[in-house]
Amino acid sequence: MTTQAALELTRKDFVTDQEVRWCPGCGDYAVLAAVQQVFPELGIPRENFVVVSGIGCSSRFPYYVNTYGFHTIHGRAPAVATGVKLANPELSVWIATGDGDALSIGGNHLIHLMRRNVDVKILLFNNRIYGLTKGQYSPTSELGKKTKSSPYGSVDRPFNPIGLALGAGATFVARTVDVFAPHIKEVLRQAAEHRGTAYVEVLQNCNIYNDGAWEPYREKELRDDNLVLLRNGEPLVFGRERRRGIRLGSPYAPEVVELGEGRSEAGLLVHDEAGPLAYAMTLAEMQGPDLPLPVGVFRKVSEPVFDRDVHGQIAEVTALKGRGDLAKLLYSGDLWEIS
Amino acid sequence: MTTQAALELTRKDFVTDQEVRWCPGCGDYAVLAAVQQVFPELGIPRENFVVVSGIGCSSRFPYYVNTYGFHTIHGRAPAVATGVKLANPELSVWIATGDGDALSIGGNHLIHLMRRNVDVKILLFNNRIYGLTKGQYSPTSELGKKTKSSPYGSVDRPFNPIGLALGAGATFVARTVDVFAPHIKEVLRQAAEHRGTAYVEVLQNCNIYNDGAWEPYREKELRDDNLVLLRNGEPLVFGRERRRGIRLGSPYAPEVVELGEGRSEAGLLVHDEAGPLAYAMTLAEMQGPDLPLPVGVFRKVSEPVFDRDVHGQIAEVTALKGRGDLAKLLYSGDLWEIS
Amino acid sequence: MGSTAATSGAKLETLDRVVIRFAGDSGDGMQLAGTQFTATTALVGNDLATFPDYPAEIRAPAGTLPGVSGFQINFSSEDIFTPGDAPDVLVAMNPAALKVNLRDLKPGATIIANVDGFRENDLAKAGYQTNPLEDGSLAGFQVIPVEMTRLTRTALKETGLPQRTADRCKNFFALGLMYSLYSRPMEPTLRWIEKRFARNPEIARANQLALKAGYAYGEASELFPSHYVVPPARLEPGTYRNISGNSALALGLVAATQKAGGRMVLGAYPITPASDVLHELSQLKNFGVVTFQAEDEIGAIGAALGASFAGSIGVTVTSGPGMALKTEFLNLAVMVELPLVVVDIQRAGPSTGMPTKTEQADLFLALFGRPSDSPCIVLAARSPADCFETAYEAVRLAVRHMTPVVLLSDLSIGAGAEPWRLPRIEDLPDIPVEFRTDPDGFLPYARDPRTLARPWAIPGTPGLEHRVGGLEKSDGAGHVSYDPLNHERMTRLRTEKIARVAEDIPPAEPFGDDDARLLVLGWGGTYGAIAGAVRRARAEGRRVAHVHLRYLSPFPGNLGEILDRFDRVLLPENNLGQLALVVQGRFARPVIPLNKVQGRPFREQEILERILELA
Amino acid sequence: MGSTAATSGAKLETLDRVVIRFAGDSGDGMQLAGTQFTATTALVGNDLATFPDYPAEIRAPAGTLPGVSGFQINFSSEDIFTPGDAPDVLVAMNPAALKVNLRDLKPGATIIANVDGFRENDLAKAGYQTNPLEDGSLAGFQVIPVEMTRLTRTALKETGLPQRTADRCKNFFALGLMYSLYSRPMEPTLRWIEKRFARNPEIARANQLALKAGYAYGEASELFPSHYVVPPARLEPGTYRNISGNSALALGLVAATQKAGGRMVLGAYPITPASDVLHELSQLKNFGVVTFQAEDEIGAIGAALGASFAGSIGVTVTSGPGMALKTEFLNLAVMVELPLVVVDIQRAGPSTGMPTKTEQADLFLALFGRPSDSPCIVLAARSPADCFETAYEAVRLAVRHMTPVVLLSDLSIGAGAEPWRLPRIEDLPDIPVEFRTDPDGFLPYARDPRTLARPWAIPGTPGLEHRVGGLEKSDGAGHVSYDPLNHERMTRLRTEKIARVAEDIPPAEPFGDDDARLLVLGWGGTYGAIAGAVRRARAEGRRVAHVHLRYLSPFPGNLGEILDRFDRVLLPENNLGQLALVVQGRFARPVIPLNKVQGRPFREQEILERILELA
Ligand SMILES: Cc1ncc(C[n+]2csc(CCOP(=O)(O)OP(=O)(O)O)c2C)c(N)n1
Ligand SMILES: Cc1ncc(C[n+]2csc(CCOP(=O)(O)OP(=O)(O)O)c2C)c(N)n1
Ligand code: SF4
Ligand code: SF4
Ligand SMILES: [Mg+2]
Ligand SMILES: [Mg+2]
Repeated sequence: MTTQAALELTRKDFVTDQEVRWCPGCGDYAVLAAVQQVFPELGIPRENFVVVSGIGCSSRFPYYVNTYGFHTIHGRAPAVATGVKLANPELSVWIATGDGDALSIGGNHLIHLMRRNVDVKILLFNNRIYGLTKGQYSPTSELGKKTKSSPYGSVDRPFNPIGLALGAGATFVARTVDVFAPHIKEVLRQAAEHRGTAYVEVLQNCNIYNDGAWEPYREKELRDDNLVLLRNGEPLVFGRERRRGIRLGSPYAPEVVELGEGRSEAGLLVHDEAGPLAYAMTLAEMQGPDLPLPVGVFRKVSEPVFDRDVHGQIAEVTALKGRGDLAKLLYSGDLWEIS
Repeated sequence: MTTQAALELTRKDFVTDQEVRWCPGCGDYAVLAAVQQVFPELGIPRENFVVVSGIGCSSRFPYYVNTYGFHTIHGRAPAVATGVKLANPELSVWIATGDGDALSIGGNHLIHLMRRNVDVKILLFNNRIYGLTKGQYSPTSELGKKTKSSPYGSVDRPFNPIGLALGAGATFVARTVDVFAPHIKEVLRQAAEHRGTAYVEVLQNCNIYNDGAWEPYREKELRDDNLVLLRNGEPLVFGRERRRGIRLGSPYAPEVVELGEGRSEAGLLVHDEAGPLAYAMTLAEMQGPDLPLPVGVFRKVSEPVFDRDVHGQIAEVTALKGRGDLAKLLYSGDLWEIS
Repeated sequence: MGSTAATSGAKLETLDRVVIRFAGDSGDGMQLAGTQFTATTALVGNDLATFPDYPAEIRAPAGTLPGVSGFQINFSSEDIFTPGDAPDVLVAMNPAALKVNLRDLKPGATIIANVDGFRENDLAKAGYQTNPLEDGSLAGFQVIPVEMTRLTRTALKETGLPQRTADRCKNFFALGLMYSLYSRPMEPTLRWIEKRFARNPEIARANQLALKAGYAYGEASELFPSHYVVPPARLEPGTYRNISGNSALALGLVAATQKAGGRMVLGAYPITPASDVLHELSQLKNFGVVTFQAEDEIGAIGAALGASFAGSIGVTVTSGPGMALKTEFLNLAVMVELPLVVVDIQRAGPSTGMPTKTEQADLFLALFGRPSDSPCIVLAARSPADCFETAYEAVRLAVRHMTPVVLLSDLSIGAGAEPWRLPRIEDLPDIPVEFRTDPDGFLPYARDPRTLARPWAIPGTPGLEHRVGGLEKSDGAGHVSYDPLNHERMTRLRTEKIARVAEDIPPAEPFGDDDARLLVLGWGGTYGAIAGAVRRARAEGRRVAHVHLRYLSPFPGNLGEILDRFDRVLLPENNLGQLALVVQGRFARPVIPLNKVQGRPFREQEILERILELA
Repeated sequence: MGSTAATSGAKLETLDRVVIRFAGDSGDGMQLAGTQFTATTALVGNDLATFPDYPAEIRAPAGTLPGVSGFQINFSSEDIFTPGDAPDVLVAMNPAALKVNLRDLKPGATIIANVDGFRENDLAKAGYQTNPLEDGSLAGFQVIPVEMTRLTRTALKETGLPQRTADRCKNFFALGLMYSLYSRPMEPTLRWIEKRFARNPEIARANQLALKAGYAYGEASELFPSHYVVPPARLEPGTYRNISGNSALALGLVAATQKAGGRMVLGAYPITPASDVLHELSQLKNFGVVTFQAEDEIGAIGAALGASFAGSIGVTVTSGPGMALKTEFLNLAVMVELPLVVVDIQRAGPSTGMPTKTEQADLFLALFGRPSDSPCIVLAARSPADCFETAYEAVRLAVRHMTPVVLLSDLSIGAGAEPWRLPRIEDLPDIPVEFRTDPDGFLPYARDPRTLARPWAIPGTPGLEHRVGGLEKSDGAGHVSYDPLNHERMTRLRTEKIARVAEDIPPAEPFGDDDARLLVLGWGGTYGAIAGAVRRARAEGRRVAHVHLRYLSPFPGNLGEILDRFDRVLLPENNLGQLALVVQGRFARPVIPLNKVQGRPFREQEILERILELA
């Protein structure tokens, strides 16, 4: 699929003539920029990209990426994306979705997409709020949050978006941060390479309705102490000077240890993207104040890919039975002649 | 709520005059019998039970339990059940649902019910097939399964129903087996006691469209070797003579060890219903051929209960503001008089 | 109706039409007996129509009323349109089968009962206090008791099969008996048994013995003084095959896909009575058919629409409750103007209703069941074989006019069957598909000047990258637009595009009397009953005409003009008057509705009576 | 229209009606200026109607066309029905605001422009090459340039506030200016500012200074030779409050719940423009209101229906795309016959359409958008204040007739506002709720002989344990039934039950000339424009009458008879003719449709012109 034309693509090729209509300062801009930088690097012809979205601020995404795009209806992007892949498995299909779009109304299609492991890449813009409808709490909003629809504080327990994906059997699960440009690009590249559903949660700031929701993870000065970068095969080390590590105190109980001054990295948890699901769940459960929040690829395993297998089965059956002959099909069963 | 009348209830009080219309031999009968035995023991007046279901063979359940019942539409029982609880939190609300009803079309309502932790009890009849529509594969059917809609074998990766519930943040997650009467009753009792959503997967045999799906766990002779009973605070021991145990070989890697003849139960995993989510996920991942399948309560933790908190908040606000005065409400804002 | 001597020595009467219903417990093999009788009857050259009547429960307890399974066949030397109003003959394998079916029988009908199935506890299960075969309650009928179980056992003694196995063969005994009475050959069924049970020659032999025993019993027994002949019908020359509506529909979709040279992506979620179409298409993986069993009906139509966007023919198939769930996506399909076929095999509602019973009450939903002004094409199939043509036409129109098409079928024609004169592949209409490839001057919402269809520009085509979606689009360029006048223009364009389909479809053609003052107007599954009733009314000298609509949106261009020719328009429907309201609404003239909402189709007689009152 | 000398020395003209539009960037505070002007105008005693026009984007880039936010007020000494056809005055804070609104203005209208907002880069952002204030392109208008920014800064100099903060006060400058021109008192706004910014006295003071500066500028400047007076209207005596349709609707639901003595459970999922109702009700937790933000619209209606089953008043509120998703549950509600109120605040579609624009095109969906024959009550509100009464009536009918009720409102009346004469609580109709408690002879599907409603028997009641569901139920006992005749009976009962609601609602009453030959028939949000047009036509001597329908299913019992009285029926709708089709279909007589589908309501003028052609 890598053609000469594909290799000569640049960021500009992925910019449309449509004015970008997000609020100034919205975290979505950074994600858009990252995508427009990564797409041309993937060796895929521009016309083979399809960006599918639901409804929400973040779901405006397709209008700004100069590929094929389908701005569908609220929560249903995974269904449409699956259809696109079934029609043409050669296409590189990406979903842009929000925490409301994907996790509230679209939850079912999302978990089934991940279960089937359809070869589709998901960018989930998690701003912990409904942006487009002007600020109601979402399934990732924290308990007690006051919004237009929860003036006395929300009593809805939130999802852990990583945990949900793991529970649904996702084969590639990652988290990144809107403003953390090199990281987001690296994660996107890995998502693109993965065969099967790639689920990428992007911590995104909505500076209008939920400003500061991810402050500890977005601000340069705080970030290093609050995030731990997952790198496959490497121990879990974090902190501004990489002086802190994560180990299992007792089974299933991660804890922070101080490093340096003689204390080595031995005994720390070593990240394994293909480790047991339960291990990935430990990472999913990690959060402040006691533990840093992991970003990077939590899990990446190789499993049967739905669209590939659908078409594989068709090929097999066709090889076995021959290409269907319409006349034979119609003229089958008990026939009789009237003359 | 425990009244004298409630205490005198018997099984018969929960039997309706409707002929039960499941196929002879269907696993649903056993579950019905268990429910009819457990309900009268719970100290809840009969009129305070509501059984809500979707559509499917298993969703016929409400017609056979002489309480209030609502046979709703496919996949939507959790929504209706939530409404019932919001209208009247005093009611004991139970959902009867199938693997298609709950996990296919109803997946979204299900995960949101569990996320919110609405005080509703779910009986999920998992027969790994669509029974009522005469045998298509379901989201729990195994890869390669040949059914009417997958004549060449299914290429749909199945869900792990326990894993999904854990990922969604369920606070009570259990598994039991249709014909294992004492166990099913014990699990039902615990589900009833739990405050919040209780999710009970019942391995159920559909002897018409998927006979034998759970054979290793249902047949008396095989069961003991293939199941491990989870008992809170007790080590994971199983086998006909309880001569085998489960321990962690390395972190996150459970393995079977032979017991007896000097080898004690020390070092075995000790079941903790309130343990870390990742631990429960280890259990969820356990299955044959190498490991026994756990049955019992995987997880039981105390978390905010949605319907309780909704009504709690109403009470708080009412205490603060006083019971709403309609006249004051209408006659508020900038008023002016015309005379 | 003539009469001569049969080989058996019994009187041989000639009939021009017979309706037989086989009925027994779900486990009694009545569907099999019925389909075999049908196959043989087709080979004999009769016209015919059939309808199976399954129980609502998967496996209701044996011997109970809900467990009764029936199969009805109407066969004739004349044209046949329906499975028949009221059976002339009922084969009843047990008391429940008798009880359930009795009220449907023609007065004086023949009841052939397996007396061995009428033991005390059988009677109790069906709620009989006394044996109806003996208590005189069947006085108005001609009851012929036959010891089918015993006779079958006797015939199979030599096989040494266990009794339970032998008893299972009694449906073949009943079939043999009917073959004898209606002078049909046994050979086709004997051959079929051999093939079917090739791996189990013991069973094959037992079934063959039972068949022959039944036949012999019919020939020899004095219980049957008359035997019957139904001579071949004068059917149009051609190759025929018996087909159910759901199979025909599946084949129509496949044929159209092949003619269009493309791939079909079927997104479906199982639901009675539409699942059969999914099952059928799942088999045809070597015909460019992708089937996707989605998580629900929303996912199913979503995937179909995604596939259409990517250049396949997106299809989804469902029934009432599932159709309800497709509303929002269908609305999107109208907005993005992509080809999509949405099949609704209607069943009795509202809500879950009676899932195993028929109705044609989703017309409102198909025409009007979407937010805002949201026009699309709506077609309805009229008979089992017509499902092929209508499905084919649905694909043709969807692709040519770049629009969703709703195809209405129903349980009665979907599960019913009739002989289908097979089309020649080369006679099937062309379905040209032109994907846009030229980037020069490409605008995603530019329109074909004749059809107003927009171009189909699919991912993978260099230079045509563009975005579609549910927000209002500017005319031509297809950018998001909130411009008031653009919205009005686009709304009217979408409507006009569908209106223009009228130029691409045949005009309505009344059948019957040119000078009639009464028109019977129908759509969908009422075709058989109306056609039969109109023929009978004309045979009785009444002047009446019949128009049956396949195209419900848009109507054929000449419909208004046709209506104007008649003083009265009778409109029979299996709903409370949905097309009636639409016709009145569209043409502002009154029609006379005739409604039946009982989960089963009209009988010819019911329509005939009304015609006789009006014509 | 008279004229006298103003205190300022300017000429004081009396007008009977003025339409003003405030327009600027989303950040310019135009909504605030508009609502303050409205509040003061109400206090002055004018009749009025308002409409805010928000941008589609949350925060479009400042100064761009999509970022323009507007607020229109129509006020008068006469009855007012709409926010006004075309503004007499436009306050334009920047070039984008001018460009977007220009085409709506009355010929010769006054444009008061903040010249300080027309710098080069402002012009560029709005796509102007030259400054329209200077290039003569506004020749047809009366342009009054005001240096609002500079004047505000000057006025605020003494506060020492940073310039950016000071600049934010310029909306109050504009407001003060308009108060001066239209002779309105500043005091109410001064008081409001004090209260609103109580915690921030600096800002309060700045805003007050800006307001006063604008006022003073209006009084002093020679730019304004004329000032105007719009005398109070003769409104019905009572206590008034200005209210938006969505607020009125929320209050109507609460009032009905309180009168019924029950609890309301609102299941909702946010969607423009319906979310406001959710927001409003979420505040009212001490009024027996439970609000549940569901995971989607299906969950929302499901919870509402579950709550109804358990004895609460189940309500759900949404707009087009969400309404589409409620189809299947609404169908179930019809089957289980429980009270349920489904509110659809219509917006422009199909599909996502234009979410911030109005339309009234979900009538088909409400009436017909469900599988099978699935009747329910459908009501439509006609104006902001009428949303209260209609919502109240929806609850009353749902409870009394044990049925779902669809209540149609739309964006224009939901977001629009008008003075509301407050009802006295004791005058509100009773809503008696009787839960069944007596187990004796209890049958879940027994019916009230008059209304045909079934009993409301709720969980927690001993002895009434029973099951409901979507399968067809036997008449009376409510057991699952596949009986053909029972299905027909139940289908007709469900239909008859809704038909009988006609006996419980007021007859339609034509307004206007008894001897008119032209009737203007309308429903929902077209009320204002039709009523205004009819009055104007009559003022011009034409004989015309007006019927506006709140009840769309069933129609008022006398509607057919009323239609018969007129030769011609003109039916204006913000869709392509939905009620027109239904009226023709129901009464088999032609009507004359007048359709506008531009995402905005009719202007009186548009309807008036058609009336003048026809009457
Ligand atoms: C069926 C339907 N329901 C509701 C809406 C209204 N709606 C549009 S976007 C949205 C939520 C957006 O939240 P999210 O997905 O988090 O996206 P964000 O705007 O925060 O990026 C909602 C409720 C809709 N368009 N369609
Ligand atoms: C909206 C809708 N879609 C589809 C159906 C058809 N349907 C009824 S039950 C069912 C699946 C039943 O499977 P499951 O939930 O596993 O229950 P089981 O019969 O196996 O107990 C389906 C697809 C329906 N009734 N409604
Ligand atoms: S509302 Fe929030 S999420 Fe939406 S564009 Fe604005 S800042 Fe971004
Ligand atoms: S089909 Fe299967 S699940 Fe359904 S009743 Fe029969 S045995 Fe039970
Ligand atoms: Mg969001
Ligand atoms: Mg199942």
